[in-house]
Amino acid sequence: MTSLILRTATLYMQPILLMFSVFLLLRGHNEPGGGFTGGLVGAAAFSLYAFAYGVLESRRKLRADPHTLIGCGLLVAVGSATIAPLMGRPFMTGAWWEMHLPGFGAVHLGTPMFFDIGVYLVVIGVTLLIIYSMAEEE
Amino acid sequence: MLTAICSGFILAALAPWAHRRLGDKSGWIFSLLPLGLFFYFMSHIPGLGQAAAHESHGWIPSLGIALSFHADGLAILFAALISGIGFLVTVYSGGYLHGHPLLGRWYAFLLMFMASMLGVVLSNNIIALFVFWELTSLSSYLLIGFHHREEESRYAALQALLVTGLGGLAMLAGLVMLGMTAGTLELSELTTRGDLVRNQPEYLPILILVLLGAFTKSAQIPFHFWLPNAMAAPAPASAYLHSSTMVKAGVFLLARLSPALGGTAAWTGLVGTIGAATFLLGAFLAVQQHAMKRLLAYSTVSALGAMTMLLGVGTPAAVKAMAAFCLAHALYKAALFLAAGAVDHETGERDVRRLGGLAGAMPFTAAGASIAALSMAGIPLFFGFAAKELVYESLVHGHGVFSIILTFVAVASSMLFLVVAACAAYLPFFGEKKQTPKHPHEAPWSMRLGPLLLGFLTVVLGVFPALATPLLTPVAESILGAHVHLHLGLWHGVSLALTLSTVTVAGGLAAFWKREALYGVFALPMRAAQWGPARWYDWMLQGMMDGAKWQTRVLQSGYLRYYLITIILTTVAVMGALLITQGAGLAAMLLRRISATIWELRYYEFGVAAILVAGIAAVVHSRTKLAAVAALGVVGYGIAIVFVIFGAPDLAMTQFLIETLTVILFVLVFYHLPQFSLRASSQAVARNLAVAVAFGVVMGLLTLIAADLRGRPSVSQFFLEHSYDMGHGRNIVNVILVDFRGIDTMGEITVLAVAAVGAYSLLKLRLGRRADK
Amino acid sequence: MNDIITALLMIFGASFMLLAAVGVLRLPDLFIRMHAATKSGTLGVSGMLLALAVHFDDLGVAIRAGLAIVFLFLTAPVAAHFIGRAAYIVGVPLWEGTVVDELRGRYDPDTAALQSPPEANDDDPNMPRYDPGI
Amino acid sequence: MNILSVTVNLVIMMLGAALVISCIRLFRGPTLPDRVVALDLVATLVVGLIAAYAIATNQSVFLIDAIVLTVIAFLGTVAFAYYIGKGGLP
Repeated sequence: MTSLILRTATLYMQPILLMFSVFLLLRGHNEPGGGFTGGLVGAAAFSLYAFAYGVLESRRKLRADPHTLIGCGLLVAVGSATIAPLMGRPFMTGAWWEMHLPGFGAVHLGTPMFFDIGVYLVVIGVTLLIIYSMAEEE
Repeated sequence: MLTAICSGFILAALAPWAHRRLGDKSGWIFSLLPLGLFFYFMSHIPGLGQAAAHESHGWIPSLGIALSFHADGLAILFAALISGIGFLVTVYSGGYLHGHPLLGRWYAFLLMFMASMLGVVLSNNIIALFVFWELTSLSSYLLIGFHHREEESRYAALQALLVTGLGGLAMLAGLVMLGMTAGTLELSELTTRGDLVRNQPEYLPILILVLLGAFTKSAQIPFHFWLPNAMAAPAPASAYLHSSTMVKAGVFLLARLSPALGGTAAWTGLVGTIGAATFLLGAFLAVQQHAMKRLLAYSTVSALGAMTMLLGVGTPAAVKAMAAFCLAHALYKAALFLAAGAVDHETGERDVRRLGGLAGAMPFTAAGASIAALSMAGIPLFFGFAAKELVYESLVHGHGVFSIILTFVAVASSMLFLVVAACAAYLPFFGEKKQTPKHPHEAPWSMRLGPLLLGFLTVVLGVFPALATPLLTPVAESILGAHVHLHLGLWHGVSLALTLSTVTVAGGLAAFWKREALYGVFALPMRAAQWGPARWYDWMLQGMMDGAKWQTRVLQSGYLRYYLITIILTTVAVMGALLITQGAGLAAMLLRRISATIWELRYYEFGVAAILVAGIAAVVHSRTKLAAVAALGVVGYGIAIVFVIFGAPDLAMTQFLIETLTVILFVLVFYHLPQFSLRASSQAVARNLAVAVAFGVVMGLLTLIAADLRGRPSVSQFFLEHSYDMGHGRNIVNVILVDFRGIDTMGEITVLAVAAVGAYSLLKLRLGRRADK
Repeated sequence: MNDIITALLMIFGASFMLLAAVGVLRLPDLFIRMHAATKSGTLGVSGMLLALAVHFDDLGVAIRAGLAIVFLFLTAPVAAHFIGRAAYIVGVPLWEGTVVDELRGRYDPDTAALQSPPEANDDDPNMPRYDPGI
Repeated sequence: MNILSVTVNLVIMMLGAALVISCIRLFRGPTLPDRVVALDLVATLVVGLIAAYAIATNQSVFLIDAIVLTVIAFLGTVAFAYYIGKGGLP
């Protein structure tokens, strides 16, 4: 029971939503946003796609399986936390690097950023795993 | 010494594998280790010119727990007993369990037991002692339950484990308290701080707890019932554990701690009386028994009672008597058990009344058993006599009514000992020949060695008791802490002790002669004994099981709502109780809070509160599930507005997102759920209403109190200052989430992942079921 | 000057939203109520957002407000359509005073697919006649 | 009493009233779609409230919440519609 109009709307809405979710993720450190909220918006985007085109289509669009998303998320989070001990500091202390990308000027890259990405992936994975397994329960 | 103990454990680990390699001669080869240990310990006897060996290895330095060993006189006596009898038993089990498929495993358990027993007697740190103590209980469980196919041995093994285990638990508490009050866990220092411990208020609880551990292990009244049941174990185990070594661990502990805990009225009272009671009752029960091993088991209980009683008396003479009695008892009881095992192995018959005239068929076993029985009866020229003389001397020289009673108890019990000895040795081997299931013939050499060697030792020490002095004097010295002169002579001249001995022998023989009449007289009390501690144990066990079943039935009703109600009601009860107790302060605080903040409230906060209440009313009122979900949506948006009003954009955003995703999940779930009506019975609605109101009130009060707490300086100040310079971020909430409290977030995402996988598998499970329906 | 415009826009937006709420409450059946909710509701919110943009007169905020309005204009009709269609298929009763129901008989009940109306032959009795006179 | 603060309070009261009215519809709505429409309207009203509050407190940070809410409210309605369309019970 999907309507053509919804499908075309999703075609436009989904990319915007995904951009918005990544936007929320990356600005998380200074303004409201962050891995958790970004992840939820990402999950909302894909569930919208599932409503419009059905779960199988949405899974294909997601390319990665939710399980692997959760796994990578945890891996990234733990990985970013173990960088500090490698540099001799206690577990999980933030390590920051100053980089001057041509386009953006001074960019602060830090391990908490990767940790946030880890959280982002886990949240998307978890939400989509439950929604997909529920939705395809025919 | 650590290597000695570890070697036991290592060989135990290798035993099953080695047994498959070595085949039949494994028994002899394994026994080389205990033999080696025996000579090693004998060379360490403190008296022979060098001080007690001491060794210490750090284990948990922060708690003061170390694997420290101290081989003083008492330890050496026991270590020698353990390794010596260990050697005989290992050889013996080679013959007894010949061809048994699990013999390798048996050796493993046996050696593990020997090593842990050595650990108990040698260790100087009370916590290390406790660890080895529990290991002995464990290995005794494994040994008793060796014939695990038989229900009886499983029951006996569990009973032994439970009784000694619970006792061990109490003892641990006592030892820890002792360690704290005395300030040290090392026994060597502990014994010097006896006065400090004795007049501490905690002295009595420590004493009771430690005694619990010792009494359960040494099968004193009322914890004695597990020992006779433990006879379900194969004969070598009964001979080794339940006669000479393991059950003496309790007595050993009392001896070890008597300098620290002994000497007070409580010690003499408790240990003395219970020891005497066990001494008498054990002998009394032993006489009634007809199965050979149970006969010996009860006499062991009574012998342990005797040793405990002597330690309770605590005079130097009593301690010397205890040391001698301990050695004598180990020698003759092990020999008798091994002989009983041999008889059972060869003839397949256990009941003494249906056995007779086996001496012809089994000369060596008969010889060993009869020597041991004579020593047990206390006949001169055998070591048992010398030990009993010392016991009588120590009791006779005591003063006051208490020692007179003890003397009577000793004499009566010794008479019964003689009867038991006669039943155990004279009846089966001499008298007329009776038909037995298996045609009797002499046991193989490995099973003859034990009784013969022990019998030989009993005779040698009996004729030249002075030989045992170098072994026993350091034992008494280590217990009393002072130099002591032990005179073990064959002849002490005509003295009251000697007359008592002759009276005992005469009385014993008479009692044995008329034992049929004796059974009649004791029949009534025996029926009373049925309601004794063994029955209490069964009641307790059964009661516990029924209690658990009832509790599961009540709590695990299978309905989610009952689980929720239980959880909520317990929270309400606990919190409510707390709130009520501080009632007065609470009311004042509430008033102060309301009056202070009522004016600051802006009108739209009232608006939002109204919307929330309306939403909740809609949820409760709605008839269909989806209508409730829609109303819940309004409540969610209301809360989000509250976050916005109080300036928390992050939270508001998350609240919106969660709100919508919950709606999506509800929609998907309800699509699959069967349509059960929302209409609950009015009685259920009333109950739910009451629970909800109570929970609401309590939570409301809690939030008010929490908001009012000004105890500790709030942590937000720290985050405000350091959020940017340390966390490189202005959004404090996120910096906290990701950097300062990153560990919590890591925990949360892991929990999220686990929850998701859990939900996923549950869903797939249901699918699976539907597929194969 | 700035404040006045913001105030005006806000009043404009709020009044339309109030109108929408009243419409949703008072109008007789679902489909008519949806008109109120989507049309005047969206108009009201865009008014408020414009007011916001004017109030802060900062480019970043203006772009974000504009983005919000675009989202609104994109999502509201689609949502209304989807809910309306689902409601119609499920058979939510129309208002008794409905004059024309062009969709009657067009939806095939199970596949919910919409057939385009047959060439308008006049003599088809159930074909609704559109009578400008009423 | 500058004009802006007066209008803001007025607007918030109007939106409050609108909220209450749509809650009534949600409370009474005979069929589920009515409630869904009411919920959608409540969402738009909340966006309006956020905008008004942002103006009142002169903080533009709340705009992100408004955007998130507009997008997400749409999703809620779609979910409900999906359920109704799939023959869910009313």
